[in-house]
Amino acid sequence: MRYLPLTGDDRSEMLKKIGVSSIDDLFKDVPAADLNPEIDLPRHMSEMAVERALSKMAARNTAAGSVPFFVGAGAYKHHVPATVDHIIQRGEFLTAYTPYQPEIAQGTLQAIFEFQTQVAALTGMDVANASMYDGSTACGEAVLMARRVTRKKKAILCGSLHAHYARVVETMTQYTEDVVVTQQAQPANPQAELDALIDAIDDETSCVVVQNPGVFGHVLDLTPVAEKAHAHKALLIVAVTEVMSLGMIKSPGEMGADIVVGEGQSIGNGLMFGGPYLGLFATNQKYVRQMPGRLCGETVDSNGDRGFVLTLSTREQHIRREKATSNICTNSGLCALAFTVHMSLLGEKGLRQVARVNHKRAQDVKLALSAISGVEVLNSAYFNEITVRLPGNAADIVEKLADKDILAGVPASRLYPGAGMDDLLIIAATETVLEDDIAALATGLKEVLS
Amino acid sequence: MRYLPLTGDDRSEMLKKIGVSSIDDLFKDVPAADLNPEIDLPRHMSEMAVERALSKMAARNTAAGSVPFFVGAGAYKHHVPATVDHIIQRGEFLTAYTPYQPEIAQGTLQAIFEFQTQVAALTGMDVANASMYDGSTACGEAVLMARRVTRKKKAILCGSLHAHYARVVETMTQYTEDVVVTQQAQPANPQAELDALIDAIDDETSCVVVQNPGVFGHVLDLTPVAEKAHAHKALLIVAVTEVMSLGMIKSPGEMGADIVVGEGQSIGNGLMFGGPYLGLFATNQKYVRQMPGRLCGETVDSNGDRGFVLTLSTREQHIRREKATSNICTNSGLCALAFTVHMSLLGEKGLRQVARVNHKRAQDVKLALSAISGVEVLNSAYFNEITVRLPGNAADIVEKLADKDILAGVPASRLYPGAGMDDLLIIAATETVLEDDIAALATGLKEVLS
Amino acid sequence: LAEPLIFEMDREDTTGVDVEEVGDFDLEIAGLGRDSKIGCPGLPEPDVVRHYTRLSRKNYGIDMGPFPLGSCTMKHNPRLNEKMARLPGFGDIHPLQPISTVQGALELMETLSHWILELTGTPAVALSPKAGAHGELCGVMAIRAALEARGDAREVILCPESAHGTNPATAAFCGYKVKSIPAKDNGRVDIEALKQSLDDTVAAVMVTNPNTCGLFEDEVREIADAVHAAGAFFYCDGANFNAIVGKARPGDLGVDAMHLNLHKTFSTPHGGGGPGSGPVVFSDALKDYVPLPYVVKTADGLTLKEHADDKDPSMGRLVAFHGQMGMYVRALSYMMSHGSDGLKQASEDAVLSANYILASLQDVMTASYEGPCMHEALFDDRFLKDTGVTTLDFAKAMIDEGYHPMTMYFPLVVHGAMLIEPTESESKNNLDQFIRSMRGLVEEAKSGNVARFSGAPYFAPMGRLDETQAARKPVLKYEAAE
Amino acid sequence: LAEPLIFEMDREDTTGVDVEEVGDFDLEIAGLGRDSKIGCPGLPEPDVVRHYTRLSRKNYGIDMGPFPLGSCTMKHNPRLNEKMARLPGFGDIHPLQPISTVQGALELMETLSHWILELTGTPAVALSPKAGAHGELCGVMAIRAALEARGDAREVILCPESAHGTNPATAAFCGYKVKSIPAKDNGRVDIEALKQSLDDTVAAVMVTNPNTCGLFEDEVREIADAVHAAGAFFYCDGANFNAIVGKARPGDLGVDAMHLNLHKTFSTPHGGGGPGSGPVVFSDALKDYVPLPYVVKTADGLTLKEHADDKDPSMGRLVAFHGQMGMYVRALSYMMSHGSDGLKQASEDAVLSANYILASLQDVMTASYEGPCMHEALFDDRFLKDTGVTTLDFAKAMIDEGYHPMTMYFPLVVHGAMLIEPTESESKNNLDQFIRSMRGLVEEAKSGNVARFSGAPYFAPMGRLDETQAARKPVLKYEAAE
Repeated sequence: MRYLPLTGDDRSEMLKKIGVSSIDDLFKDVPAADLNPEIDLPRHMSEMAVERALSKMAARNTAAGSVPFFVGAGAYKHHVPATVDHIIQRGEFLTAYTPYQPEIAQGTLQAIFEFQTQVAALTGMDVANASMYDGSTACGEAVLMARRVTRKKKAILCGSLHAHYARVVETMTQYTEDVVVTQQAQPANPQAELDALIDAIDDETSCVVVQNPGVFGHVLDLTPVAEKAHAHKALLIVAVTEVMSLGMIKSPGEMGADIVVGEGQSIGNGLMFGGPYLGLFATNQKYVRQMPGRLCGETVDSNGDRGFVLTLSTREQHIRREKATSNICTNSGLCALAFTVHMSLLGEKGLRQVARVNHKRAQDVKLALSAISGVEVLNSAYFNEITVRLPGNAADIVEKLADKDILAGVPASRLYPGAGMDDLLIIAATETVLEDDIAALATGLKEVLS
Repeated sequence: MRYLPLTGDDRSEMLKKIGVSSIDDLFKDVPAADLNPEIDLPRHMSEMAVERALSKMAARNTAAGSVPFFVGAGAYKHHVPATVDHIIQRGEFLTAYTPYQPEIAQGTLQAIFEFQTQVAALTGMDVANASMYDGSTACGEAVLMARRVTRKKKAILCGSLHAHYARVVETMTQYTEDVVVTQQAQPANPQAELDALIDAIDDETSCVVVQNPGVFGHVLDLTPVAEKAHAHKALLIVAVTEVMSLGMIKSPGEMGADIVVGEGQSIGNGLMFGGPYLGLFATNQKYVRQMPGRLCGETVDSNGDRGFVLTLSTREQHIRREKATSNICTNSGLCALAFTVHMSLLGEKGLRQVARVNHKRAQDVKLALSAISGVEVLNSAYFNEITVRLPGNAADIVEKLADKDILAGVPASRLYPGAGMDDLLIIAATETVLEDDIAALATGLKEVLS
Repeated sequence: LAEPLIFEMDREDTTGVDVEEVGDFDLEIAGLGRDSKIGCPGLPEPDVVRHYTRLSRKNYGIDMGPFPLGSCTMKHNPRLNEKMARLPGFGDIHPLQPISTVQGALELMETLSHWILELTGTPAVALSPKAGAHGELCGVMAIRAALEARGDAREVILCPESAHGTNPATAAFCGYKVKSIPAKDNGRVDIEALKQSLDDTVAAVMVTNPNTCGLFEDEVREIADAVHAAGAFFYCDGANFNAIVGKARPGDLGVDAMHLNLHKTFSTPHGGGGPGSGPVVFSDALKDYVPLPYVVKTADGLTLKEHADDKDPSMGRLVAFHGQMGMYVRALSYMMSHGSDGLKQASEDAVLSANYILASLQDVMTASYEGPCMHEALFDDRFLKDTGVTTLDFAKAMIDEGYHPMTMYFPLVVHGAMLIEPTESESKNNLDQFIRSMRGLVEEAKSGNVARFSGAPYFAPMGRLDETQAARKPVLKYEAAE
Repeated sequence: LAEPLIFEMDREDTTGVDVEEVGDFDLEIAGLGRDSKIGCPGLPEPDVVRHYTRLSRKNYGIDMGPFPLGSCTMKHNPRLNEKMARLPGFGDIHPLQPISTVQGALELMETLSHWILELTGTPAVALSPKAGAHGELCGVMAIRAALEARGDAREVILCPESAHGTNPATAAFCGYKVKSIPAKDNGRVDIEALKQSLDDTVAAVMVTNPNTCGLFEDEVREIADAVHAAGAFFYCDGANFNAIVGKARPGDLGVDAMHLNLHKTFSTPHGGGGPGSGPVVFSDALKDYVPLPYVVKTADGLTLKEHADDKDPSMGRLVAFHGQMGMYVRALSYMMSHGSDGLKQASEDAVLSANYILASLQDVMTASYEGPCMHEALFDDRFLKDTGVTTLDFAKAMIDEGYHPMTMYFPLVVHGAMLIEPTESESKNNLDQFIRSMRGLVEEAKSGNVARFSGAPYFAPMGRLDETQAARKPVLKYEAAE
């Protein structure tokens, strides 16, 4: 029992001091029939044995770094500098609590303040919060916030919003007053999809949610959406699932967004089979008191020195209870720290450079696949992800390529089953993709198709 | 150039302040013809590219943890708790210098003081130093120290001293006044070997060096050696290459050793292809001023509080120069810290338990191999390592088993080429060996022999 | 020493990464390039390492000393768990990889589920909620889905006054009104009052057990029976499940849904505010409504059910992917390390330690309720009456003694609450030292040494921070001086 | 706060590890069981983590701030290198595994050798020495072996007075007498005096270049020529090679042997006193005497030559295995990261920064020699004359300014030496702050504020420690009070 410091003698002495004769005297409030149930689980194991058992499970998975890898659609394999993991593993960060005692939590608090500033800058917005669970729940919170701000109920989701995000928004609003309208995706015609969205905006609309780049990889100018939305006193919510794109593509803020939500995993955080990830949430100054989530602000201490504290907590559940802006409590603190450390290494210069490499790799993939007969690339404007139409069932083809140790992307049908997209494959290419990987993908695909 | 903080502008400003016009003005003392040579090496690489290149090399090696593994003979695969690596990677330990400024190095110093105490306790000696490079060089230093203490020159090395240790002692003494006599190894007759050693001790002898357990795995009572040595005013130096054995076998101190040297790798440190490792060096109080290496001692600070400093440095080269007890400067600080943290987790109780598992695994191996026809086990008393005589060339057999992904041990001929030991195999079994591994070894060996 | 913000260390156009050269090429981004300045500094690696190392040293974590924060359960975080979560086979796999390439990941989720079900005595678990509050949301949504399925959504959820703030917030999220249940003098739910509130408008009762006063609801089975008799569901906030793991199973006690906080119960690190992970267990009555996705066994191995079909009553998808895999690995690593015997022992030690503190301090501090308590000991500020020292002051003075303060002003049911949770991770020596420190502080407070408290902390990286100023005119990001 | 020793936290019979059960069985150890108490406490994991975390916080490391320790070269330690050294393919391989199973390890050693040879301009390198002083030993042994091979062992090694202590200690180790070479007023070797000492009793001249005064020996080629003309060898202490990597190659300058300190030059961490790694490069005249083992290319791949055969003049084996593999990986990772361009830039930046400090402080502190200097700036204590402040005091006061002190009282050739080496890892902002702090201290010293110095440090984890008491009656381990 390597984690338990009390010895048998300690326990006896302590029971004596308490004045009871056995440990179960302390559990006397538990119904006697229910106390000390039979638990059919293994007994304690040595560290070595645990390591061995878990390593065996891990070995049954194909690590992204071990194969040519093109899977994206909302989570991206990027190179994270070793420094990042070193910093977040420092016990002072790793084993700290939510910084409710600011005098001994300035490390966490200042890092959050830096995070908020970075996220605001990246998204082109005034203010950002200290993080949410992930991009999808942040998106749901944004829809709820839009209702609080506009006092209207109809939320319109664009067709190219990541299917999982749309489903999460639907789930989160199923027992609220919101009415969510999800538009049809048009992978081959992004402009038509956007036009349909603009047409749908009316005076009842609380918000429109648009993803950029869209789930099929298209990059679009959202300024017209913002204009129409604002004309109808609706908010434009922009979702960014690939935050690395903000190093190349005009920011949502510059396109007129009122709320920006995003998945921050790409910066500082690994793939981790989908979590923990990092929800980004930014908005304009005037809406700050309607924001969900934790906020850190600047103040001074008793000596007049600058310091940081959690603030505006009257929005939050632990003060406001059922009237809170959200029920969120724990967020993604350590993931946000990883983001901040990685972002502090990258800076604007590094981010722009990495973004360029991403875009170049995607161009290389586009070029390589366009040359294969029967394969059609649907994207003209994109960042690091494209969608191709294959002459066959994309899911089957992906499976066959996986047998060749090539992870080729996400079949659109995995996100949109039964939507007539069985021949579409979403392919991401980040800076971790090598020329050899692209060649392997092209060759493998040719083989599978022939 | 991610590690270089100066920018082009910084450099210009600094040159200006210095009052020179170009960087090469600062290198004017370098002969002009030799300045700025053509260097035919690659230019700088991204972190990702370096990681990829090195990982590729690493993948060409067979990691011990990935196969049934029985290789020992001076370096042992043990399970090191994750806590150990976490602690030694803290920047405050990792990036500190030798603790010459004790006011800001108490972390390192107190850990060394704990290390010295642990090593003294484990070896059964009065005092230990702050570590040497490794077991073999510590052994060489012990021989030199014995000459300083006894003012005699003849050092006798027992036949079962690890061949590499014997070679290192010979190298280290080739230009000193020492005369080193290395005895013949008798793998099948350890007692005869020990008797020969005892016989060899005479009045000219400065020291005898005995390894326990010996390189072939035999555990011996060294008390008679100590008695004979002391009768002739010679010192008994005991080398321990498997420090885990001290959790089960009577300590060298208890057997009468005057100096104990050891390889501390087994506790806290990984295999790492042979280094960095950790030389242990312990002796009796009366010889402390003849010890090589760094020592940490207790003292008080200006407030009277207990603290620790490096001490008795008048033995050392940076003070004493050519009259120093050794030329050693840098030692194995971080490896010693790893040892101390692991030892603090183990404690006497854990150490004894792990030692028992080691011994049990070795017994299991002995049993499994004894059952194979033609295989003879040479050991009756041993700790976690045995030597077997095979019906064939051990090196060839090891190679064939390696092809089956079984690393079966060290052929004695690799240590003692041309010594008529071609059929001997040294096999170690630690707590990391599973029943399945032993079965695989036995089955594999049977197949190879048939 | 003050540490500047990275923005104040900014030098134009530097970066702490090296990036592959790709040369010149035409962008295919429809002219939507980001031309304006972003405004994020990039610092060379040495500066970044130092900056965050120095910042970290202004934090207090479990690794530095006792962290007796009641209801938050700051226990030891084994490094083994961190190492396991970083195995490439867990850390470097994508949520949308082909299912055939992630069989080990599904096996891990399945194994974790098995442990959770066995420890809670329930038939189903949803792993995907991202944190405790998210788990509550999942639980209450399942309740509402089940009620709607029988055409009976109801309107009200009952909560004790001592509930965590997330409980009413969650209820509101699901469209329910919240009504309070009063407590008895002994700090437990007043079951008679509860029964009177239970009618056919009540969807569920949410009770934390052990409750936020650190007490076990001894009438839990009666509560469950009454709730069920009224056609409502019994939601248990599992924030304090760590006190009874291996000792009692919520499923046996009549609970319909309960979330677990893997960080509180199974030692995944708090990380300065997350990430958490909040799996929810369900009774038979609710198990059909679990969210997507979930692991399903097939003849070919394990697979993920990711989409609802027509007859699937699932509440839908709660998060983009499959939840907090990184936390699953850590929690399972912890569970396997402890085993059934160790988990039970941990609960016992946590409860023992809390009672030891209660017994050792109740003569000088005012215990709010009679013991035995569970894993945390609740005091209120009656012992500070007329000293001029508040609970806040007392907490800040603990910082000067080398401790993180206990939880203060929560639960709201007692005045100036001080909720102390030692956890099972403290040695008796640590507990004794803590007790001595607390007794010393009490003595100081009673002896009139107000300054020691009102000015505290004196020995922290910063003096007491002005939270009012922060809220009055919020400065939420760095703005360069004009 | 005082941190107890683990021995003072001892509880009988506890441990922080769990071990497989093996049941009862008979030991086969000839009755040589360890029956007596060993006396090492084992603490539960939470206690161990805290103890060493707290201890670490009493240390100062590069990660915390500038560490201008002259001659020690405390530069940034990239975490990438730590990560690479821990790849199982490097960290978890045994030195005596079959050669066929460690081809990648040999490739790494071969690649590292290639980089070293290219950077030093020499034809051979011995990787195995465990640290700089060990490398010196290797180098001088090769010299002696070469001399003996021609029947001419000689007796004397010449060293400048400013040499590191390891130089004379090493010479003595190889049976040589040490004679001093005087220095000129400009801090370099007096070549005329050297020539006069050079006769057929001289085995070698050991010179550090750049030397320990931080100056490049401008007459290095003349020294080499004179040494060679006398039939002796030119050993170069490469401790300061970091100043000239990519700028000049020792092989081109006539050096016969030189060790490298991988930690000083290629950023393997100092670790509070090691491990180091001290590869030695050799000229053609010495390369046959390299120690065993070394990597050899064969048709089947790489192999290790581990044993001498009759005609092999190798000096023999210096260490049990193949040297500091862990350090090789780190150093190569650093070299590849920098590349040829980055390594040269690093040298230039180190020299530039030292000269910037020299230029910025020489008006208030006394520079021992005229610049330009190389990678470190040497001052002496003349500027403290009549202030009552010593070099030691000054150094301790730097601690209160947030710095690790510079090297003091070394080299011995100037009085009260202060040797400042900023390295290439400091930003200009850091350098400017350092200069301001130093100027401030000088001003304080000159203004007569002696107490600020003589009592320093005031803001360190401990006050000034009494080294005399420690040496007078050495307490070298913990002994329980009787």
